[in-house]
Parts: sequence; structure tokens; C-alpha cells
Amino acid sequence: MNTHPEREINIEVPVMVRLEGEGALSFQASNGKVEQLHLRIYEPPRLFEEFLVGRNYTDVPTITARICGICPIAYQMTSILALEKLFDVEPGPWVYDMRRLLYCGEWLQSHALHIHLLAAPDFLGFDNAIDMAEDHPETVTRGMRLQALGNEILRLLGGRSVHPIGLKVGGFHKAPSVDAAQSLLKKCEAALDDVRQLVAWCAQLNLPEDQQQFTSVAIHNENEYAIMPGRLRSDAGLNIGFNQYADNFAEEQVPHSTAFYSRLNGHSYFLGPLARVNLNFSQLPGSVKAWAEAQGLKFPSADMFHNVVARAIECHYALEESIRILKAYQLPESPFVEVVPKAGVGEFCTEAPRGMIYHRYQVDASGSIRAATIIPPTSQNQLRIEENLKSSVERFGLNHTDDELRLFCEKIIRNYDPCISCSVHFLKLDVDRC
Amino acid sequence: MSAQPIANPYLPYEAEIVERIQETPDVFTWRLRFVDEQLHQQYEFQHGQFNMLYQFGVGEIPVSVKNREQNLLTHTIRVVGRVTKAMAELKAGHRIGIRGPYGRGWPIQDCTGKDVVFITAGLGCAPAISAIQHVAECRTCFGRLVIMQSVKHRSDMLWQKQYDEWRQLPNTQVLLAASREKTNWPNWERGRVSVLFEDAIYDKQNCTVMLCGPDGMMSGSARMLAELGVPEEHIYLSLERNMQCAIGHCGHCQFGSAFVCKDGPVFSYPEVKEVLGHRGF
Amino acid sequence: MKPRVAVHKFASCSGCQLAFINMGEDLITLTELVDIVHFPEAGPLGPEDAVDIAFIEGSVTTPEDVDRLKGIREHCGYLVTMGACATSGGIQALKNNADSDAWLKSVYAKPEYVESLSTSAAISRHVAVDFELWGCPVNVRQISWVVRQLLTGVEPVDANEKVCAECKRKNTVCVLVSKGEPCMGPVTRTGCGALCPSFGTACYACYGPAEGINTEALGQRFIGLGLQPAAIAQKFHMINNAADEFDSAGKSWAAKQEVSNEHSS
Amino acid sequence: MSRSGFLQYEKFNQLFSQLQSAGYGCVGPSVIDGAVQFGKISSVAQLPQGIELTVKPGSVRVAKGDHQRYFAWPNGAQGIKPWLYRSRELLWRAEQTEQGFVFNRPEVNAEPIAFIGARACDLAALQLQDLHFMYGDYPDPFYSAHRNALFIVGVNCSHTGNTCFCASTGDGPEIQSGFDLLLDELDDGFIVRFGSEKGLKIFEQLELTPVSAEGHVDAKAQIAEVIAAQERALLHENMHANIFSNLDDREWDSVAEKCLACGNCTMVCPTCFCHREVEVQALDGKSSQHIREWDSCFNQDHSYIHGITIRDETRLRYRQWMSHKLGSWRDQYDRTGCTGCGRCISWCPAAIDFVAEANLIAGDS
Ligand SMILES: Cc1cc2nc3c(=O)[nH]c(=O)nc-3n(C[C@H](O)[C@H](O)[C@H](O)COP(=O)(O)OP(=O)(O)OC[C@H]3O[C@@H](n4cnc5c(N)ncnc54)[C@H](O)[C@@H]3O)c2cc1C
Ligand code: SF4
Ligand code: SF4
Ligand code: SF4
Repeated sequence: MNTHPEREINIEVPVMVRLEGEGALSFQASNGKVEQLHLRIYEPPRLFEEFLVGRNYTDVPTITARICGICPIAYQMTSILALEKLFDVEPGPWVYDMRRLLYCGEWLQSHALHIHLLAAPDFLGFDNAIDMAEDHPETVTRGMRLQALGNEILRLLGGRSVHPIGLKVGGFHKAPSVDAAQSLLKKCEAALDDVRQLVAWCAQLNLPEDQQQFTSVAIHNENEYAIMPGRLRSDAGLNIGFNQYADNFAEEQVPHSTAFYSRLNGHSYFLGPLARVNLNFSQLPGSVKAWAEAQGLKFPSADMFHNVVARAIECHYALEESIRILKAYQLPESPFVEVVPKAGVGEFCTEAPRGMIYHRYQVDASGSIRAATIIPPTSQNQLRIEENLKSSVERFGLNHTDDELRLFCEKIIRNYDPCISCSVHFLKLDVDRC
Repeated sequence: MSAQPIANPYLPYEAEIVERIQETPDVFTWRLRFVDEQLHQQYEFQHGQFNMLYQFGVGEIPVSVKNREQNLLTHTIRVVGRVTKAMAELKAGHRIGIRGPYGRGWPIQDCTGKDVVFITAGLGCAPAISAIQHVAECRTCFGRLVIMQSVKHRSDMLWQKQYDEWRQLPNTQVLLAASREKTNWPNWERGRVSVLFEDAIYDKQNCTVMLCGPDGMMSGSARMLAELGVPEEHIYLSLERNMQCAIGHCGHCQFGSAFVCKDGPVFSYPEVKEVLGHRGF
Repeated sequence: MKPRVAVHKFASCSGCQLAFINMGEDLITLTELVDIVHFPEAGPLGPEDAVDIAFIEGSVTTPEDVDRLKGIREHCGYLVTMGACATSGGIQALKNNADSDAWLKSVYAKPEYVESLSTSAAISRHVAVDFELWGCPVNVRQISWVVRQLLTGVEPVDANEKVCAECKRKNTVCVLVSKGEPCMGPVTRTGCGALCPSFGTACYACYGPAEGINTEALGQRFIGLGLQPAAIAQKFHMINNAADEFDSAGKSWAAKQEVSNEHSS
Repeated sequence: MSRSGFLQYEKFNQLFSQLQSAGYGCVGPSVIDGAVQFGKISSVAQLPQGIELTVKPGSVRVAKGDHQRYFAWPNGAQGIKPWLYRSRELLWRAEQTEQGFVFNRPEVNAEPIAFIGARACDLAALQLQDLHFMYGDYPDPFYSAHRNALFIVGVNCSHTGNTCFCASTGDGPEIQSGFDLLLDELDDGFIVRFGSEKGLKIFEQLELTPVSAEGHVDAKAQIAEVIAAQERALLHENMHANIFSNLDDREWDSVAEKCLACGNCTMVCPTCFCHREVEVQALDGKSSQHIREWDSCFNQDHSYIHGITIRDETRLRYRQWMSHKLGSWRDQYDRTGCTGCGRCISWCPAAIDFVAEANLIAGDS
């Protein structure tokens, strides 16, 4: 087996497994130098921003959900909030809480799925979760249980977990019954043990170490662990309102790729669970913080593989937060407020499971969409992923077999849980067969 | 709260396939025995009645009771769709579900001493076979036996041998027609079943005619027979409609005012004349 | 030997694949009954392996898609399309009736890099499909049903009645009658459990056209509720815009808008 | 006429508490999602007091009225049907064993239910469903169990809807029989009567006062007003013969142009009984459930036999619905299948007027 570091290395992984959506890895090196290392995203373009033009604003959440079946709430919610901002709509505390609850459901299902079914096989040495299930049935079923619970939270308010139908600009179509909320509360309480075990389990996982230099970006909210409203902050001093997004973040096409790369003031940046925990750890409820600290976890962390631990902590948080909201559940006077459209521009950001997402809509006086911009987290993370790949591979050393190198790269990519389905912006690349 | 076991008329009984006979590439016959021996002994039917047969995990369909031979219940089934395809895969020893018999059969009892005429068309004449067999077995109980059958192609004819045997019986006439056949064959006419009417010899005033086949053929034949002088109330026909429950509850088999499952499947012509052959019924 | 199953993805949001992953305990039962040989999102990779059943998510939008799809068809016994994208072209088929070159330009600075067919097509436009599962997304019940029926050895069947029937069975109040909401239930295929009306809102036809529908009559009813023809056209040109009945209904209502615009101008 | 008594509004909740202590779960009307719907309720507080229900073809609206009555509205979104003939019922289950599969029948758990607020049209329909499901050669065990556990509190209608036509079918608005208790609502309470042994037992527990003479007069008068106010009438003389001699009428085509073939009319009709049986096999293949669910003659599979759909056009399906309801029902059950409740008109999303269509096609001109 050739492990000479100066050999010609040419690794092409046409379909990366255990990713949400389909992406490819392309890695070339020669003379001991990495020449190219890309996460190729070849989901064909689906032109969602154009579909929205000419549609009534009421259709927007229905259409944007279809951008991504893995985290439809992120798309629905961000579009709804952007439009409400524009229309000066304030749906009040009941709707606010229910939206947080719904978002917690999405975090829980998405994180639980990623940790157990997509990432864990990497750390335990299996090809996939189906194979892993034989040796670690408990781990796999715990993942399924938590994911199912997340889905159930989504169903309470959304009707179904994929492309929920319960949300609208102004609030919700229907308030769940007190009975339904109570029975979900019981299930959430029963799952507390699972999430705590999950954090402990992640903390003791034999994770590779991967110290990186990066800028974490996340929403920050003075009053709570941020999911929706707040300001965009970074650990490098960024502190702006959502309406300043375009002044600081730019998308560009780079020479070696036709995919969009987002930069924050010219540099790469990092979004997602670890970025959030790094920036907002102190705002987690005491029980969540204490449990994490009891496992010996410390934040902020510059170790990229702590992303999986951060995900587990967010599962714990999502569940505690759901319990808090469900315990206080009461039927509202009305689950929504009336909306009167007006012309203008509305922008908003929220924290999708994979990181911050940005939506901007221009609407005319009749409520018809004139223009839309949607920037999903994965396209914002792409540059960071590739930088991470390069530096880590150099540190790992090219004196490994192709297979080892490939697996190493895949692990690093998967650790970001990139979601390629949100293909609004992604382009097909011509495969470089050098 | 009262939890009481009440008789459940929807519930089938387990039965075992004792023997399976492949009649043609898409027709097979089952010989069956109820798992419950007492039930097996008690089971009685009239010619023209049907059972609901159940295929595990797939569904239930109505099928005419063909016979009881060597104390086994026989059904002959043509493979047309989901349930029948799945049934075709079963082998001797496998189980199915049966409930029945249901409906009103042919008026065989009333035919004693009279001429009996069977007119069937197409492949689906299963409901008539058992009645023909019955009349054929007791040639002296009835008057003349006339069997007229039409198919598209001569080769579609199931049980050609059986018809040849019937042809040998005393006081019996077997007339066959093939509507799409290009050449002449001995014993075969070319055309629809009505081309046979002229050659059939029977007492039009003292006969019972039993029809089985597509609706159009039955309504046309019944009209012609009436014109030829057969009293309408002596003409009977067997209908086929979608059936889910077979006990007059589900409403699918309605044919004008009739429920085919319980008022039929065998009707006298006057009972259904109003809508027979009318599109949409 | 256990039957072999593959799950393939074309242009889509990945939401229908989740119908497998969201099976919960049944997923374990499923892996006992069949070998999942290709399902990249979950791990197994074997795009060219011969399989008994191939599930396809997503629509055909690039020239490579067409070749890949033909390969899948050659290597599978029974091909099931899963969801609106695969079955009718999905929401992205909205580009079929538009100037998609201009659209590409408006989204991408360098559209010449984008290799894409100008249409989004249902799988059945390119290869023979054995069974279609409608819905955006399909649900766990539908997937389990197909797998089970195929394992039992029978063709699956799918109810093709309208959403209304299930709406009534669930004792849901009709939103069209009680609120004047323009509900698409009367032309939409059942399968979702009449979800939207049970949340008090109008069905938006994500399960595609039902059997024997009357799109003209429903549109006329919407006119009576105060909708403009263009808004009615958009109701048909939504998730399943490229399904034949919805495609032509949408076009016919769009044309009516033009006529009414001419009259008013 | 049986004994009667007056139950004041303040004592109305006694009806609930007495029924509950007799072991009945109460089912009654409430305003849910913008319509009057029957559901499990526990007290008078949940009743639709003081509302106004405006019903038109294809339109139902609930608003606040200027009165305090509980039953001042024509009828609910569904009759008694869904409580006895359930929209979905497990008929049996087959389970694999070593020897082959065996059948298991489900237990029928019939919870005693008191249905509060049944109208004349509902009770007439109940009689028809009883005939269909209980009094044939094969009594339906599920329907029968629920039916036998049913207690009926009827209410004579004091308000008519624009779609009601029970006076013309002879089924209402006054209830003649079939109730356990019967209420006439007046401005401050109810005239209560009993119609059965079961009813008498509850009747005797209520704190009733004698009914005033005016009370009886008012009750009669409001029924007469309802009859006078009904805007629709089914011309049902010769309906049967006329429909069957007009099977090729052009009007079937005109109505089919409007009809969505959605089946809402059949689903809300209190007498429609069509259902299909479906098989739901467990994923592991070890068991299978045999379930019946409401079906409609507007569905394609209703008239399917291998390879053909007998009623492949909406025109034929609409004709089946009307010719059965108003025509062949006569032969099957000695009367039409229509009790004048008007639900098929109110709840038709296409706003098709069943009575107008029937009169057009088959009314004697
Ligand atoms: C009274 C009666 C007696 C019959 N006797 C025989 C017989 O002896 N031998 C025989 O081979 N066939 C007989 N049939 C026809 C047989 O019932 C159908 O061929 C069978 O139901 C087709 O089922 P499938 O699932 O294979 O077909 P599909 O076309 O897949 O049909 C799907 C479903 O539709 C219904 N259906 C379809 N066709 C019919 C039909 N013709 N009648 C009633 N329901 C139908 C059933 O519920 C069936 O499961 C008889 C039918 C009736 C009504
Ligand atoms: S709400 Fe919609 S789906 Fe339900 S019955 Fe009314 S029209 Fe049909
Ligand atoms: S009601 Fe309509 S839009 Fe809603 S989930 Fe069902 S099919 Fe989709
Ligand atoms: S009459 Fe009305 S309710 Fe009935 S099927 Fe036609 S459109 Fe639907």
C-alpha cells in the first residue's frame, strides 16, 4: 500500500454518504503538497428565489419549505419573520413561544439524526448506522427515539415533520389542544434521561482532535439562548442587526468553483452548533450548563470535533426549553394575528440546526413578492470546510493511504453536518479528472 | 362499558387448499376444506351462489361455488388482478379464508321436467358451470338440456373436453360460437352467441333459460329470447358487481334497486329489465 | 435471499427519503426484511448494484441525470417514484413554463457554468415507472405499504379519491364551506390524512391530482369566493404544477386572466 | 301524548348530571372551527348557546345571535351516523401462526352514549340506518352494539335553515318517535317528554315544573313557523318513476359540469351507508387488519370490476347518488333515503342544490 507522502494523490469520492443531500469530495496532491481539496456540491439548481417572484406572500412559507426537507422549519420561519418584520406584524408571546417550541423540535430531530445515524459510525468505526445497530443497538435506538420526539414536537404545531402545514405569516393556523400539549409534555419529560445520557456519551467519545482557527458567527439575544430574533455576533467583534447583513457578508464565485462562497468582510467564518455554544454558552439554562460542565466540557472551544458535543448540548437545551414552554401551555385567544401587507423590504436571520440562515424579501403593496434572497448555512460554511480540510490534512500527513485520507476528509466534512439539499445556491461542478 | 362477543358476519373461516389444479395458463381450481371439521360438514350451497374468499394481507373477493366433489369445496378462479394473482401463487396446504355461501342461486328446483337452456359468453361463466353439471348429471329429471356458449377464439374455451362429454348425453344439445375465429371448425359457428339461437331446439313455452356473461350479451339475448316467445319470467341471469361485504351492507353491488349480493347474483329478467344494459348501472 | 432495495436521489429537498428514516422501530424491521444496498444519506452505497426495488426521489434536471436514471432502470426490477418531484416534476418544474435562462442569469453571475436541462421532469418522462407515490412529502405509511405489498407479492394499489373523503371521515369542518377558503381538497388526491383542513386551512394540493377531477368547476367556485383567475392559476401551478391536469388547468386559468385584463383595459 | 314537564334553564345541567350518573357519556353540539359539531361534552357550558347559524348552499356561518337559546339553529354538520356507523371500523384481524393464519375478531366496545340534540331529520335517518344495518339477515355487530348503547335526547326544531326541507319529506320538524327524551326549547327552558322506559328514568330525576298552557301553545307555534319558513320542498310524488324514466335527461350533464365528484354529499348524508373494506397488513407481514371505511358512489373504485369502471363519469355517479337516494331506496326500504336535512346542499363545496336538481329532473311539471 502506497503511503509515500510525495506520491500523486487523486481522490475522487463521487457520492459522499451520510450527508444530507448529495455532495462529492475531490482531493489532489502531488510532491507532498495539497493542490486541490474541495467539497463539491452538485445538487442541481432549483431556482427557488425565482419561483417566489409574483407569488402572494401567503405562499412563501409553503414554497420555501421545499428548499430543504431536513430543516423546513428554518426556511418557513425565517421567511415568515422577514415578512412580518416588513409588515410590522407583532403576533405576541403565545406565537413567539410556539415558534421556539417548533424550532426546538427541529433542532432535536436534526441533531439526533446527525449524531446517531450520520456521525456516530465515524467515531465507532462502522460504515453506517444499519451495521452499527448490531453492535450498538442502544445508541441507534436512542437516536431514533430522540429524533422521533423531535418529529412529534414538529407535528403538534406543524401537522407533519417534513414540510409542516401549520405555520403562516401572522402565527399558526390552529392552536393545539391542551390535552395534546400535556401528552407531549409527558413524553418530553420522559426523554430527559436520554438527552443527558447523550451529552455524557458524546463527551466520552474518542473524538479526533482538530484545533482550528476560525471565526464563530451566531445570533445573540440578550434574553435567551438565541434561535430567532437578536443580533449577529462573532467572536471577532461583529455585532450587527439583521438589516446590516448585506453590508458585512458577501457571496462570491471563486475561480476554482462555481459554487457560491460566503465571506464575512472578506474572510471565511463558521456557523452551527459549536459557533452558537461558543458565543452563547453562558445563556444556557443552569441545568444544561451544569450537566455539560460535569462532563468536563468547556466552551468556547477551537476543536472542530466539539461540534458533535455542541449538538448534543443543544439537544439537551431543546428538550428543556420544550418542557418549559409546554408546562406553561394555555390556549390562546387566537393563534394568529391579521396581516395587512405593504410594500417594502424585509430581512431576517434565524438559527437553523446547521447555523444561521438569512432571508430577504422585496414585496409590493398587494403583498406580491418582487425579489427574494435566501442564504442557507451550508453555503456560508463551505469556505470554512475547505480551509479546515486543507489544514487538517496537512497536519494529519499525506503519509497515509488513500483510503485513510479519504475517510479522514469525509469525517471532517460530516462533522459540519452540511446539508446540501438546500440547493438554492448550489451549482453542479465539472468533475476535475486530473 | 360492555365488551361482548357478538356474531360477526364479516368474519371469514380458515380453510385449507387440499388440491390445486391448473386448468389453463390463467385459470386454476382449488379443492378446499374448512379447518373446522364440523363447519366443513355443515356447509351447504345452491348452484349459482358464491363465497367470499380471503387472501392473507391482500383482500377478499366474491367467487362462485363451483361444486362439492369428494366432499371438498371447489372454486375455479381466473387470474385478473391483485387478489387473484396472489391467490394463484398459493399451493396445496396453504390457507385462505372463506365466508358464505351468499346470495340467491339458479332456480334449479323449479326446472324439474322442463327444458333447461344455458347461454353463456366469455370466459367468466363460472357461475353457470355448477348448474350445468347438476342438470347434466340427472338427465332424466329435466327436459332437454341446451348449452350455448360463445367465446372470442376457440382456444379460449375452457374445459373443451367437458363440453364434448355433455354433447354425448341424451336429449342434450351443445352449441358453440367463436366471434373472432377466421376459419370454420367442426361443431363451431362463427359469430356471437345469438347466431346459435336458431339451431337451439327446446320448448319455448316450457323452459328455463339461464344467462351468464357480459351485461350487454345478457340484455341482448334476453330481449331476443322474449321476442322468440320465451316468457320473460322464465329467463334468468347472473350478474357481477363490485362486492365488499356480500351481505347487503356496503352498497357497492347495487344495480338499480337490487343488491346483487343478496337479491342476486341470479335474477329473473323482469326484476332487472329496467336498468339491464343501461350505461352506468 | 432478502429482496434488495435502493433509494436514489435526483433534484429534490431530501424530504421524501426521510419517510424511511422517520420510520422509527419499523426501520429496524425493514432492515430485517430487505437489504438496503444503496441509500447514500443513510450510509449504504451501491449505485449500480442490481436491486429488486428502487425508490426514486427527485426530478430529472440535468443531462447526467438522464443517463444515471437509465442505469437505475436497467438494474432494478420494480421502480417506485417517491413524491411530487419524482412523480410530477415537483415544484422546480415551475421553471418549465418560464424563461429559465433568464432565471439562471438572475440567480447566478456566471450561468454558463450551470449545466442544467431547461426543464424539471418527472421520472416517467424518461423511463418506465412501475408505481407512483404522490405527496410532498410522501409519508411513512405510504412507504411501508408499498414495501409490504411488494414483499407479499402483489402490486401495490393507491387510493385515488379526493382529500374531501378523508376530511369527512375525520369529522373535520370543511374550510371551503365554513370559511370560504379556496381549498384544493376536491381536486387533490388523498393520502395526507386531510392535514391542512384539520388545521383549519385550505389544502394546497401537495398530493397531486385525484381521479375524476373537475378543475374548471372548482376554479369557478373560487371565482365565486372572490379570487382572480391568476390566483386560481397559481393554485394549480404549485407543488404539482407539471401534473397533466394541473398543468392544463393552470394554463387555462392564466389565459382567463389575460382575457379579463384585456376587457378591463 | 306522554307526560311532560318544564325544565328551567337554571336546571338544564341536571340533564347532563343525571345522564352521567346513569352511566352515559354525553355527546352534544358545540361550536368547533366555525360550525356546529357534535362531540363529547360534559356540561351545558359547552353547548352553542346564543348563536346564529346561517346556512346556504355551499356555505355555513356561525355568528353571535341576540338570544340565549341553546338549540336555535337548524342542524349540525353531521347527524347521529358517525357515532354508530363509524367512519372507520376494524372488522377483524388475521394473524400468522405455525399452522397458517387464523382470524381474530375484535371486541366491540360500545360505550353508552347519550346523544343530546337529535333532530327530526336525524331520527328519521336513524330509523333507516337501523333497517339497513340491524334488521336484515346479517345484523351488523358494530352498529348494533353502539345503537343498543344509545340514549337519545331529541329536540324539536325552532329554527330552520335555508337548506332544510324536512316538512316536504314528512320527516320534520316535529319529532314523532324514536327518542328517549324530547325537548321543546322555549325562551327560559325546555318542555321535556319521555318516549321510553330509559327516558322515563331520567325524566323522573329532573326537577320539573308543570308546563304552562302558553308553553304548549308556543311550542306548537314555533314548529308551525319552521314549516312555514322552509324555502325548499322536494316534489317527491312519482320521484321514483320519474327519475328512472329520465335516465338520459340533459340535466345530468349540466349538474356534472358543476359537480366535483368529491363525495361530501354522501359523507354528510345521515342515511348513506356505502363503505369499502381495506386490508392493512403489518410491515413484518405477520398480521393483517381488515378495516371498513366510508366510501362514496362518487368514487371511481365504487363501481369498479376488473378492468372497467361502470360509472366512469361524474354524470353517472351523480345519477347513481340521486336515483338511489330518491328512487331505488323506495324499493329497498319502502321510502326515499332522504329525510330533508339539507346537509348535502349546505356542505357541497360546489354549492349544488340537490332539491332543485331533483325537482328539475324528476319533479312533475
Ligand atoms: C357473484 C360473483 C361470482 C364470481 N365468481 C367468480 C368465479 O367463480 N371465478 C372467478 O374467477 N371470478 C369470479 N368472480 C369475479 C371475481 O370476483 C373477480 O375476478 C375478482 O374480484 C377480481 O379480483 P382481483 O383483485 O384479482 O382484481 P382487480 O382488478 O385487481 O380488482 C380489485 C378489487 O376490485 C373488486 N373487483 C374487481 N373485479 C370484480 C368483480 N368482477 N366482481 C366483484 N368485485 C370485483 C374486488 O374487490 C377486487 O379485489 C365473481 C364475481 C361475482 C360478483
Ligand atoms: S375542507 Fe377542503 S378537503 Fe375538506 S371537505 Fe372541504 S373542500 Fe374538501
Ligand atoms: S391537505 Fe393538501 S396540501 Fe395539505 S398536506 Fe394534504 S394534500 Fe398536502
Ligand atoms: S354534489 Fe356536491 S358534494 Fe356531492 S359530489 Fe358533487 S360536488 Fe361533491
